[in-house]
Amino acid sequence: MILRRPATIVATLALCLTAAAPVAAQSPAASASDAVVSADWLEQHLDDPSVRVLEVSVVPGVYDRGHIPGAVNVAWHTDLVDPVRRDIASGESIQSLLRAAGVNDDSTIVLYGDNNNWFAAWGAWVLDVYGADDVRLLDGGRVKWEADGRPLEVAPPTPAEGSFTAAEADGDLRAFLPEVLAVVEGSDQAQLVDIRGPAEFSGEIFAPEGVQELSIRAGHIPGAINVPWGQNVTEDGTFKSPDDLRALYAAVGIDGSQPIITYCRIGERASLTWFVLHRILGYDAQVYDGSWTEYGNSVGLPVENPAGTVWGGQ
Amino acid sequence: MILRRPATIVATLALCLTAAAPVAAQSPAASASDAVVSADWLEQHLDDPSVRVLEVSVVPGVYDRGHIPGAVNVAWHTDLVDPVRRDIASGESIQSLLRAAGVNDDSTIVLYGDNNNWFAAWGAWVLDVYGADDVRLLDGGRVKWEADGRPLEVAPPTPAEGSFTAAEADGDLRAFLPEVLAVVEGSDQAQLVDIRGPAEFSGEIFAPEGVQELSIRAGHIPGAINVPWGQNVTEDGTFKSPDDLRALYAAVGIDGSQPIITYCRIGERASLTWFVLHRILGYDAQVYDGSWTEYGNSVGLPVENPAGTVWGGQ
Amino acid sequence: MTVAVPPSDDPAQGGVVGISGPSTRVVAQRLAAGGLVAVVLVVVAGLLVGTPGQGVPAATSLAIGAALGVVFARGRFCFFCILRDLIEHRDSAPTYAILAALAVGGVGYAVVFGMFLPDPSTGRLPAQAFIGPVSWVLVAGGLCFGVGMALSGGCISALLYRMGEGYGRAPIGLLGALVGFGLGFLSWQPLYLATIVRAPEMWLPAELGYVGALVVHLGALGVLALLLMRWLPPTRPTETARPTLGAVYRRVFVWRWPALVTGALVGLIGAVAYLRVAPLGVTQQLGTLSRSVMTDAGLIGDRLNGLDAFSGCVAVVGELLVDNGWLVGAMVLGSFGVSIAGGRFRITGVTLRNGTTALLGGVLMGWGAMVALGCTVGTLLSGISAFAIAGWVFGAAVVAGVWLGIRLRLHTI
Amino acid sequence: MTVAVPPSDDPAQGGVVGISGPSTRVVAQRLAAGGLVAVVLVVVAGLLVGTPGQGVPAATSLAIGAALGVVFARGRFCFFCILRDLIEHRDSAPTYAILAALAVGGVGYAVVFGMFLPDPSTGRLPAQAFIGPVSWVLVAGGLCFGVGMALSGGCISALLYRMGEGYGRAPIGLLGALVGFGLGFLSWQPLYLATIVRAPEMWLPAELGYVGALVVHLGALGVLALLLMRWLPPTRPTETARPTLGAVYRRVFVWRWPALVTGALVGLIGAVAYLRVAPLGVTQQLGTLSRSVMTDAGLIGDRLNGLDAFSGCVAVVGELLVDNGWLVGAMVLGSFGVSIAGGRFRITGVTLRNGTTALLGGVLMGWGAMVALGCTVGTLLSGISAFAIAGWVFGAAVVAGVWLGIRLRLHTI
Repeated sequence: MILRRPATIVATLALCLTAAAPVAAQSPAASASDAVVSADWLEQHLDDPSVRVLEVSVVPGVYDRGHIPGAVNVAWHTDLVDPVRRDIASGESIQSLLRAAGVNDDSTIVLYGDNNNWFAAWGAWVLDVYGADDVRLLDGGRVKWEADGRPLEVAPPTPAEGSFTAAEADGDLRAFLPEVLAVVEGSDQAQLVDIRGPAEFSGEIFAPEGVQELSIRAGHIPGAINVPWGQNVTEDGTFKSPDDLRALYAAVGIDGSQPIITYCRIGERASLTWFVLHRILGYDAQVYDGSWTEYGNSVGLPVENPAGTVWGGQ
Repeated sequence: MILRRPATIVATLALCLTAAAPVAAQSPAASASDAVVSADWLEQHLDDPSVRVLEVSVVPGVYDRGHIPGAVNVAWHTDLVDPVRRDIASGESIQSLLRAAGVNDDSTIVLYGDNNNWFAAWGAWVLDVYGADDVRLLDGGRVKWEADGRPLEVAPPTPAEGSFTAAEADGDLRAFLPEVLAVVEGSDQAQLVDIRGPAEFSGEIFAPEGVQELSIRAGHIPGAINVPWGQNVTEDGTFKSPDDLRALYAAVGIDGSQPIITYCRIGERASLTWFVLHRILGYDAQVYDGSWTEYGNSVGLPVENPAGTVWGGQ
Repeated sequence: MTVAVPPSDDPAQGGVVGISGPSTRVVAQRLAAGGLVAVVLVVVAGLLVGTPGQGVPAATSLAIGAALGVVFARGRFCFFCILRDLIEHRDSAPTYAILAALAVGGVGYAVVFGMFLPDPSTGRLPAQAFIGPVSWVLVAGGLCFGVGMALSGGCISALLYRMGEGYGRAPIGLLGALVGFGLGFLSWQPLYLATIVRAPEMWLPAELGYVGALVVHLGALGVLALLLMRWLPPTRPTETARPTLGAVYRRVFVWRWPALVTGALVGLIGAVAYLRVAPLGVTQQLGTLSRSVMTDAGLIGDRLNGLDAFSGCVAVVGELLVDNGWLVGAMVLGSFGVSIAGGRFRITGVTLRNGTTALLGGVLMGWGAMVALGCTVGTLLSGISAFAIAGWVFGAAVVAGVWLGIRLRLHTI
Repeated sequence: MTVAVPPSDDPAQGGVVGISGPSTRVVAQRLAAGGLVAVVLVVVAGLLVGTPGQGVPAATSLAIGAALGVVFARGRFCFFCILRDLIEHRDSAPTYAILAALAVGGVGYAVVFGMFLPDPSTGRLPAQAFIGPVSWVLVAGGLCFGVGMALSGGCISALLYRMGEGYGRAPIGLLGALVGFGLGFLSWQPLYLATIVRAPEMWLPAELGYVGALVVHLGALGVLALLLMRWLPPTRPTETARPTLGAVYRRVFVWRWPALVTGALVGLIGAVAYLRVAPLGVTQQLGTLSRSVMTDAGLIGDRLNGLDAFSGCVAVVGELLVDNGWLVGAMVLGSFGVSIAGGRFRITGVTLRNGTTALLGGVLMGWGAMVALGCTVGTLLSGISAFAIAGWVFGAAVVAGVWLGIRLRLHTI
């Protein structure tokens, strides 16, 4: 086994640093090695029955034409969410989904997907909400795996039914609109992190080109700090080192001393930043999955719109 | 100028029909003649200083190239709404707007616009919310006026400053999300009227083609009754007779015996149906201006989606 | 520029190949003086915009009047002179200015009408356009106006622009017109009841639509243009020369502008005036003044039955100065400024004889313009441009009146 | 008529004193053929009025397009030809057509603006006028457009009217423009976010008022006119002759119209277009077509951020045929009709070499027109007439591009 990346050293270091940091993390601290697996590690554990791999890709069909051997396909828009009301899937559904994927309570779940793990991160968050113990992301996701020329397979696996039991949803990981409003109005203390691009944040555009989901108001939630999600990763799509990540957020005043709420447009990329802040850095963080499509469409809520763009139907 | 059209006869007839109608209106009763003016009536009152005409069109620029003589232009996306937060304009803004348009407290305000008076009806609702006494719609709007070959003028008028004073917003005319939710959950009694097309109502589509505003969930508010807005008007865009309107809504169980809440996608066409129910038929009705873009984007709310269409990013 | 140099019609100014002319210094002085007039006009316009009760319409009227004064003066757009050239000298070239003005004006009005009244077949008339009643009173007014033109040496608009060039008879003729208006008001009531009340306001687009009316309008003008070609003088050869600033100066300020250019500009100004303020006319202010004096003197009542219901270049009740006053005043000033700039301003004296004819002619014109609801500018130009049959009828009567006047040698008295 | 005969610029058509020409019968046939085209246009306009979804705006666009095609063709209002005459042949005469168009257009826009938006200092912009954002992207677009003009032998509007004259490279260049538009849409998003979103929409009247803006506008054009006088060729002598119908025919249908007349008409048509339908532009239909194809192919999204919020000659979403399509089509037909009537229609073939340059030039023009929100007609003519700084910036960049193209001899490839 050759580890090209000194993951364990980094992880150990990170752990030390975290322990040495003056902040007291409020939720259970997690080391990077707990949260992220390298492609090497995964390739070596493909046959490990305690490791279950799930693919959550945005683009339909990529799984079918080739996936990491043994990975089970998860459709984000039906399996992870309630398709009728806007909500994450129920605990019951998640339990059936994971059991069908052969997940037991003590399984290590490794998620990956296309597009920099956007929806894989969303999946990790949903699974965390329902109490899955050991949920990790494949560093670099599908893109890195393919770039490395690692093997794929086409036939879907047929895992034996698992025994996973979903817990009650953990409210500490999820923020709803009233909680966000309490922060905006100052009755609660938290830092809002907007992970959308600067043009959306400033209100210059309503949504990027080609994107359908939008609000009829431009701008961002008052007080939010803009850290586009892409800053979490390096050029090849793998996460930056915990040190770099810590420095990145410290530079904008986010050091884990206050609770954090991340949001984006519909909640998925916010999960990626949540993953970094909560799972890698061990900060107290929640995903506001209503995000801008809920907030910006809600009647009467305060908005910051520096660009002043006005909705005119286009 | 010779008017060949027997305007007074039509008006008298309309008045008689309304008076003879057998329903007892619960809110201050309004006859059609109070709420709607015919093109003939307006043409005869163009020089009447107590009548102020406002154009609220969706398409920018149509006013500039020709409008009803003396009409003042109102831009729906800046003058009637708060351009930053999603809300109707403040009472202060409406007061300045109307004063600049030469409106006094005792003025008769006639609104008209393109597209079947969609945004003119929205304007009528906003003005009613802020206590304007005598707000009417031009029957058939701009389209009918043009089809009749009636005169237009190009230069905008320069009315003397009016003395209109806006009242506090009238909550009886406007429904917010919590009130709608109370109805859905059965703690309040009201009839919800969804005025969108049947395909949107059933969840077959998220929004019509070419429309940018949408929710990431399809369907409608549980318990809502679908009466597309177009059923309120005849082929030439004028309102159906009060009797026909009363029969139309009675057929789906809406007879004014319960409060009514109307909604659409962003609130403007719902105002047209509100105008019919409240101003023409005299029923107790509110506009839920958050409408589907708020409701369908809100996290965790119950939705009815008969078609079962699932949001997949498109 | 490929625009060829038009020959001067005025040999005194250098004639066909006149390159020599006033010195550069003199020209600079003239231009400075003309520029001063322009500055005065701009300042007055600026003041008007901020004056309560005047505002943008008054300032726009001022600008339109000044433009009209310049074009009338530089193109010698004098209906009497043009008709005299045609009738007496058999030279139809200047007449093309009128035809061009009507053609361009018609196109302009069609463009504006289509905005104001999309469907002309509804029985409505477009707001304010000079579409007057057609009756024998209109014919009488036109004949009288034509004879008056011959007597006083120019129609009312010509007297206005020539006043700016120093023409001494002009103010006397205009004074006569004021008296004539008064007579018109006195005779209005019986004429109205006898005829005008039943006279139709005939408007081509009501029958033919805008496209049809425009086709008939341009067709009629085209036929006239063809008929008049036989009296066109030969074109004169032009100089071969490098274009210089001096040549530009002469073309703009000294030589008479080509008929087609003058006419097109008049038509355009008319369309813009209708679009922005009101149809072009020059008698409204005169009539208002006259009416006010008559009313104050108790000679006529507050209400002139029917008159206030017609659209036309008619007097306004209860005001002394109307937008039209700014237009008329600016016309005189515009003509004055451009005459000075071209070194053409020259005060001419008045004799008892030609002063008397000017006065009498003015009276005739005043009466005619009053009962016809406008003069050669209002009823003829603005009326025909608006596709009003009344405009053509009045125009024919005016031509007949001038022809009669010239045959009777009234213009040589 | 006192209008002097302008010399023909085309010796093949009879040259300076060309009286001899085609026989009366041939002329009659040509006029009949041209008349047929006019009849077709009138019939189509009539049908459009009654067609749901088209109506008067479509018919008006058709009429405006036909008029533009006639004027462009008869006045050779081709920006590249005009600039080549200036840069390569040191002949500034044709340039005066552009200056006249801008001067008349500016006056016309001031008249219309004053109606639409009485007070320009409120921070609002008049509806729909082409007042675009000023940024380096605009300069890049203009340069690219200018070079493309040199390569393909004419700007987009010139290709359109010359297509009506049978110019074989025109359709190829237009095809290239469609591709160029597509590339423009692909590059829009990064350019918008990088620069255009923060680029100011600078509008003179917002700072100076309408009068001030007009003074600056006409002053700038006047200075240009003075500077260009040194490259004016000597005027050529004209014939001395009785005006005949044949002479009228030649002036209207055969000889190139004088620059000032052509320019003034272009400016007028532009003002009328803005008053009645939308600012003049010829790229909206092309852009819409290109955008529709790209959207259907999934190459660009339904929404192009920012683009739909700007006023300019930009593509419309969700439609295939817009009013502008009738304008563009009628332009080709108008040019075709008038060419036939003048016996000037001539199909020219295409070689592999000049077809390739036409295509490449078209691509460059398409990209430039897309990112500049319009071409020489929309952004330059309509923009400058609307007192948009963007118009001047684009114009300067286009001139620089053409100059570069001519220096590199791209037009001779």
